[in-house]
Amino acid sequence: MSFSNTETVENSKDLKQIDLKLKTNLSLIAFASSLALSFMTANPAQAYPEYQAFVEKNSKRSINCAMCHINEGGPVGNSKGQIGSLSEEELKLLSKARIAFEPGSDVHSPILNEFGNKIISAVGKKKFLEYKTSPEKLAAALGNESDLDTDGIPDAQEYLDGTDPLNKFHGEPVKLFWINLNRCKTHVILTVLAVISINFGLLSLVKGISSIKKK
Amino acid sequence: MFNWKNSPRQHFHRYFPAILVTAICCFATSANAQNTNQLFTEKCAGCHTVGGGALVGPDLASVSSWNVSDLRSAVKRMEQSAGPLKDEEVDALVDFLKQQNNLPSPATKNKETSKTTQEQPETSQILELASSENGKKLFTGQTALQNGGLSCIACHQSNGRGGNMGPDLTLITKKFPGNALVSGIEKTPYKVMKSAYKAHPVTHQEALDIAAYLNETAKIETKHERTSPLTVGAGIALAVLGLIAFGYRNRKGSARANLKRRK
Amino acid sequence: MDIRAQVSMVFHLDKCIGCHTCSIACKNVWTDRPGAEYMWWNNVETKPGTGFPTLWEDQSHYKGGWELKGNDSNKKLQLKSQNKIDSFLKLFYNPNQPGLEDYYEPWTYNYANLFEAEAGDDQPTAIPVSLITGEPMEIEAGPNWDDDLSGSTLYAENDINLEELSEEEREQLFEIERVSMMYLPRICNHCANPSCVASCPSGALYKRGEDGIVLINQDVCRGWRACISACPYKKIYYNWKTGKSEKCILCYPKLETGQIPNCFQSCVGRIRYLGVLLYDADRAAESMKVPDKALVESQRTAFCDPFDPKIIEAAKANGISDEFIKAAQLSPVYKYVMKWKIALPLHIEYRTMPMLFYVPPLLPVMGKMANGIYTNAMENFFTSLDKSRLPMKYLARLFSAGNEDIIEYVMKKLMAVRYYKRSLDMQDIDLVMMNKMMREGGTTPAEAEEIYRLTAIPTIDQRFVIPEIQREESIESSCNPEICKGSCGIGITQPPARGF
Amino acid sequence: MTNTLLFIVLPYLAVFACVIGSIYRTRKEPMSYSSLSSQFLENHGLMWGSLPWHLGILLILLAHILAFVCPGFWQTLTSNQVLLLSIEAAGFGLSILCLVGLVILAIRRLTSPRIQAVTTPMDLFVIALLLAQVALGAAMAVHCKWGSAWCSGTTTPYLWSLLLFQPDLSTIEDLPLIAKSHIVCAWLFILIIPFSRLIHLFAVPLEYLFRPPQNVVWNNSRKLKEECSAFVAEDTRRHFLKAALGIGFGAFLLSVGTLNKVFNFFFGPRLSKKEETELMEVKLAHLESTVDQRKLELERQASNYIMVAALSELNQSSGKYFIDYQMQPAIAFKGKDGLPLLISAKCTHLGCTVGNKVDEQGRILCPCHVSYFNIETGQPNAEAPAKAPLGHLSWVIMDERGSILASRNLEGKTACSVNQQALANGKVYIAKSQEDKT
Amino acid sequence: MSLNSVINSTFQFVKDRFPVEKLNYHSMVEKKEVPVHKMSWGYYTGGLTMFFFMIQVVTGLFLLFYYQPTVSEANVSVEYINKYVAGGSLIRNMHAWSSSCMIFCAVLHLLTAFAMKSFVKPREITWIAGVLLLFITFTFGFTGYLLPWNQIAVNATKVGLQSIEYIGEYLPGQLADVPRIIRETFQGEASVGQSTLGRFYALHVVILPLTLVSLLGLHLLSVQIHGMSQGVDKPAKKSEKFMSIFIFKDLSLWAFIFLCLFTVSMCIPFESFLPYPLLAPYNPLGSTPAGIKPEWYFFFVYYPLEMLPFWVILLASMILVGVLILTPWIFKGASRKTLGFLTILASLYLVVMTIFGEQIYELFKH
Repeated sequence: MSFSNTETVENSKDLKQIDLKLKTNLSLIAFASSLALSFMTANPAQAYPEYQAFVEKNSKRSINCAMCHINEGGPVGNSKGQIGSLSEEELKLLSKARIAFEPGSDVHSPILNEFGNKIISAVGKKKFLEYKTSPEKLAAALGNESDLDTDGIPDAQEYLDGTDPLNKFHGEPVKLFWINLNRCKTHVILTVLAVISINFGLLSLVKGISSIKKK
Repeated sequence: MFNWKNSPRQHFHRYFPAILVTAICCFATSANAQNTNQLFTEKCAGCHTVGGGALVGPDLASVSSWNVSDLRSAVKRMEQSAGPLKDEEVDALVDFLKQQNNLPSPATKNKETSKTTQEQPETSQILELASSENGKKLFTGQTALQNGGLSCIACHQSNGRGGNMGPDLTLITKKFPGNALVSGIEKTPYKVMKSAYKAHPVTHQEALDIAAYLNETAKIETKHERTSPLTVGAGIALAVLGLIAFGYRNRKGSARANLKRRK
Repeated sequence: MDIRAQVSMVFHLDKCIGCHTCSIACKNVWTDRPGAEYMWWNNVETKPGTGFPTLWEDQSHYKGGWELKGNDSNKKLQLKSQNKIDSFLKLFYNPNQPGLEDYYEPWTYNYANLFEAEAGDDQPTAIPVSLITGEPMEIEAGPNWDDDLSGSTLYAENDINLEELSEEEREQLFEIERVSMMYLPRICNHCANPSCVASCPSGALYKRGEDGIVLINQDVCRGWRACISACPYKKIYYNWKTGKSEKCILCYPKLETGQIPNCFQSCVGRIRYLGVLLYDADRAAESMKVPDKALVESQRTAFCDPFDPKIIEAAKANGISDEFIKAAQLSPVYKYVMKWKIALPLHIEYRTMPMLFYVPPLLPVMGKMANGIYTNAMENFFTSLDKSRLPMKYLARLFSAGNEDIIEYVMKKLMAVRYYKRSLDMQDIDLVMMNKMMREGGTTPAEAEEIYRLTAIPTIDQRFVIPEIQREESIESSCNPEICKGSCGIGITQPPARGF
Repeated sequence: MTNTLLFIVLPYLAVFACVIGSIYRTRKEPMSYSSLSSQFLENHGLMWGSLPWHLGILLILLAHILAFVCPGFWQTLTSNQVLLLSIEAAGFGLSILCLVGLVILAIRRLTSPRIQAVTTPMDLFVIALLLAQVALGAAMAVHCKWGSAWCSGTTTPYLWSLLLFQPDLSTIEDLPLIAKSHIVCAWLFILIIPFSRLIHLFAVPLEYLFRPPQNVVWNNSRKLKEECSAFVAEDTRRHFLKAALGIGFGAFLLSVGTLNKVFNFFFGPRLSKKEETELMEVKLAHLESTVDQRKLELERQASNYIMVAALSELNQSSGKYFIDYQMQPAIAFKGKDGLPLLISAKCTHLGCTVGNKVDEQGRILCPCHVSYFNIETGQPNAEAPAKAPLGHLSWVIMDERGSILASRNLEGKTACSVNQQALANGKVYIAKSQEDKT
Repeated sequence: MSLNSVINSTFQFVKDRFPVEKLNYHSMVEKKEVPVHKMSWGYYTGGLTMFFFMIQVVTGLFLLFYYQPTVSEANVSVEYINKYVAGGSLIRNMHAWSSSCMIFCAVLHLLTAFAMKSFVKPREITWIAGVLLLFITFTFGFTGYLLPWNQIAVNATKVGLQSIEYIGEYLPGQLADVPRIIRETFQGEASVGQSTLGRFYALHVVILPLTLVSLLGLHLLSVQIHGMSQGVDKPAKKSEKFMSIFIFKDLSLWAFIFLCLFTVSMCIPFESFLPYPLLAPYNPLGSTPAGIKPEWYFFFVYYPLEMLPFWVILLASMILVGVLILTPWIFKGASRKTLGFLTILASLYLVVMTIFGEQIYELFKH
């Protein structure tokens, strides 16, 4: 496997111009994708780094494959959650998931996590492949109803924000703040009242003490 | 024909119009029916009887005239009260309810038979597992319920003692035999009880014990309390009034009225 | 030693003519309001008589004043009407509270009828209508219903002070055409140990520290009515319209500006004297813990000599101003009570240490002579005391808790003064006799002259020695007037009408 | 809807109105802040009315409050049969007493013209409401008897739910009409407190028990000296009272919200079967990975050769991580010569683990501070924070039988005994003896 | 200079700093007064730091109930606290947020104390104890960071420990090995693993708190003995009693801060600022994930470290530490104006590096 000189030159130019780290990632991703393409014929497993690239660019947060896959290293490999480690039965599930071209089918791919499965079953494999070129459409297709981690931010939004759609404690801080504030308003109000009341008490105490002192 | 007064949830009657049919003979007919009956007592008998009159829910004797799909959906709809039902279970219950149609039955006779055939095996079963002595203590509140629920006697009478917000439970086993009673006590699906025991559920053993106790009370002759608290209360009121009269016997009348004309 | 100043009073009963001018002067200014129609902060009673409210002196009935409890070593004063615990039960119903029927139902007349009545055979009349219900009513009693009815079998004979008189004495007293009587003007005594203050559950009643006036804070008063039964003189009245109690305020708004209280100023007979007394507050309650007959003497031990430098020092240390001390030195009250000892408190046996003193009347005493005329029987000047129309026992019940010696002392002194002045004017008593009489009367010519001057020909400045109080200024300097607005007798922060 | 209005909206409205209204009335209209006694106008009937009524209602209210404030204690009380019967009897007796008193009071108010002079429509409404309320209470004692027992399962939780701002009607919505009306009347009663003579409820003169008998107010220089400070002390006391109130209320609010949580925190969660299983699985996975780690360590302690990978698995573009004898990460590539290329993955800068993807220039990246290391030489790029090169590791290739086919030592000297073809089936190892030398 | 005079002068030094006649409740608490002037808010920063420390102690004790310091259990136990324990996530968030706040307040306290010249005689001991406390606080942050045992924790710790070893390169001869030995002592084994976790745990939970509390005792004691420093050039016209006016004002501020902390902890899980790959459990076989950087309070040293040669930073920090410790003597004669100017410079640097550090770094790289 070799790379043409032109590509290398271009890449190095880019590297200097754009954000270094991001670019590194991009180059890695580009590399990985070409790698994946090369595997296409031999191995039907696919990874879709376009999405990762999109999310990282959109959200300015770095993410890895674990957003949709079980293994943070992507689908390929022999570790847990990678294709290499699948049992006979799981492979069947995998193939079933792969042919889920239309939305609405029940997908239980053993290499995808809940969110990945959710995407495939909600969008369908066909659309998913189409969106590869414009990953932002995926968010629209996912809709606003689903919220797997119940943190109040819909999965689609979390996808755009580059936050973990499966972790209740991960999300855009500002959004989480308002959502949680709304959720815990009883407690917050109680505490606000308590603090107001305690402060009132303390200030009265100060006044009381200072009036003693005056005497 | 049907005691409307006792059925609080009128809207159920849209699904279950009343016809009295016997439930009992199925018992004898097949082993499968026996299982279904078991299922019925576990899942439904807390609120429903077949031909035994209306409890919290209406008498289900009438439903056999329904078509199967309606019945299925009706049974399915009860999941929210009875917990999830498997399809087989729904089928079995539908079959069970459908079968009632075949058997002719005047209501009175039906009740007779229910006492003799249905009650016996289950009653003995309860007695094996439970102690009516404990049941009595639980009922009267001498021992507190494990999860802190109210003791039965707060609202129910048995043997002439107890509150009267709920129905008298002295003869409850006649209406509510065996497991139905146990499940009724355990699940408490009745109107005031439902919410009161939501946070303080009755354990299975407690339900068994109480059922055993109620089973016994049905046999003992009812004793009535000699003095009602109301009489005592009225007495207390009178006594206090008397006390007031005594305490203030020397109170001031009008001074001018007391002016005496000296002679 | 806790020296306090008290604006106190002396009423010289010999001079009272029972004209009720004082009552009217008070009424017009203070109690001419809905709810207060029946109140008479100042009233004048005829003695013997039952008074207002009827039989107010009967404490077995009304339970006013203090009771002496406990053994010799640990004597305690306790309210007769309540103790701390049963006072709570009495919030709901007070068995000793006088009702409207013990006073009288206030009324007016339907005067409009005189003008608006249709023409008819009869003269139109103004029928009495109740001031409470507005309905026509029968008048059964009034504020001075027994006025001048001293011989009456209903009123005079029920006078509680006649209890100890023998049947003979009673008959003698009420002998037809020879009845004798006296007038007893009464206002709040502004006691030094007031039972009303002690009884108030809400703490609305208070005694002003600087001048001793007892007042009710209308904003704090919750209308529990404990004070009404606790006051043995029944000088606290319940306003049925506002649900609060009210009482004589000694016209403090006038006093504070150096003016004379209404009833004092309007007194026709000039019987009233007002001045400052210094007393030791620590002794106030203590001095009331002696047997009945020793009470008058005991009370005097609580009063202080305003000329004693030690007392002056202590008084100043206690915040009493120079003006007050000066007023105390000039005080006519001090002279009557302490110097001459001829003014006595009314019903001291209630142990509230009243600060209003009466000079007992000599006239009804003198009135009894064998043939109904005065003589100058020189041999035994004071025989008339034994044969007095108004028995000494009766006066002792009123003014010295039954101690006739005290009354006798006062009477002798008063008579001595009288004979002394007579001897000067008429020259019909020889000097030896006169001196002997002065000795027996416990006085000296100088003192007699002094007594005579203050009694008969005092100037207004001698009768009323009012210190500069300047209360507003002192309030302003010590407390926000806005806050202290409600802390006066009837000075209420709201109109006396009840919503809700 | 009706239920919500009557049992949620009305209570909050009532309590709010009661608190705000009462405070307003006490502060702004202290003059009217009593019950306006009518004993002066009518003395006789009052005794038979007022005394039984007040005695009865005070004790009954006390019992109600006890039942609501200490439900646990109350339940223990009522679970004793004798006590329960006594409570019931006493309760009924007292309600009769109240009724007698109220009826007499009502008659008195309706018949005496003098009292009518001080009667407002509100007074009549209060009497009517109280009559209804007491009558309902007495009726409950008859028709839903042993209310003192069943209240702890029905009305008490309802009241507590209101108190905690989580209104829960479920416990009372099925109660008989009598009981529900009794509750509604109670809320009405609270609602009208500040608007009627009932305000005198708050005027209980408890301070009478503690104050000295005489009450003297100073306003001369003594006041300035001493009692002025008493006024300040009063002011101070008010401040302290406010402080105590504020802090107490704050603490109460805090504890309402947190005590339960704190308790539950220490009590620990009660997991469902499913949650427990999930948790166990995660724990097991972590344990397994720890076990793997330990196994690796053990292997490095015990064996002389550690397998890295089959030679065929290695490639030039993406390295395979392994752990060397120092328990440090390393990466295995296939060199351009087709032989393995083992390089340390521990960045020489600050020890991050270097990435395993080879870029176009044959370099691998340390993500921490962006150092590119050439895999052939191990040298970092010029601008990199890392200055030292990554070390190469020695290796051997063995076949299945354990005979060494090829090896490279640390100096980079390669020894190869067989041809490339034969090597392809071999497996790459690192050797202990070689490592030890470093 | 004889030994005797050295002993004597030392004794005199201590005696001046801890005068026996002031060591009583009356002069330490009752008499103490706090000046009121425009810089008075500075007096509250120390109390606030202590408040956050108290929160740390309480929430830390709470967390101890569930946390297990083993490599296989640490991450799961933290997740268990977060997910299953009632209020667990709140407690953990509070612990995390208040740790940041504590460091912020401690630095603020240092700056205000510096600007107000609160370190001159006799307050040298107070100052030095305070500086030590600040270091301990940073150490707290560093040790606590490892305990959840996730990617960022372990990798950050690795980097941090490695930096210690790096110092060795600048030391001559035998000394060059010392930093490595120090690192290995902390690390306990070849790479960051179970032993490291155990050591850090012990440090974080027992050793550091005890040290901090004892130093804090010294700090507070000397603060109470000498009272609040004047703070401004002109002696303040007004002052208020420390007991209880100031204390209660402080308490009331605490209550307000508690409200903010509570609300923020309730609503924002502190992890949400990090990219989530960093929160995954530590994988010993994987590479260091991208986007890794230390906690914000180390930015002021981290970004310069990225940009400048290591020795510069090393030298600078050594100088800084030296200056901080010797401040009472170095700035003895400096006017408050100068100090204020220096403080503004320092805070400007801190703020800029913390907020814009990353951008500066990017600019610098190109």
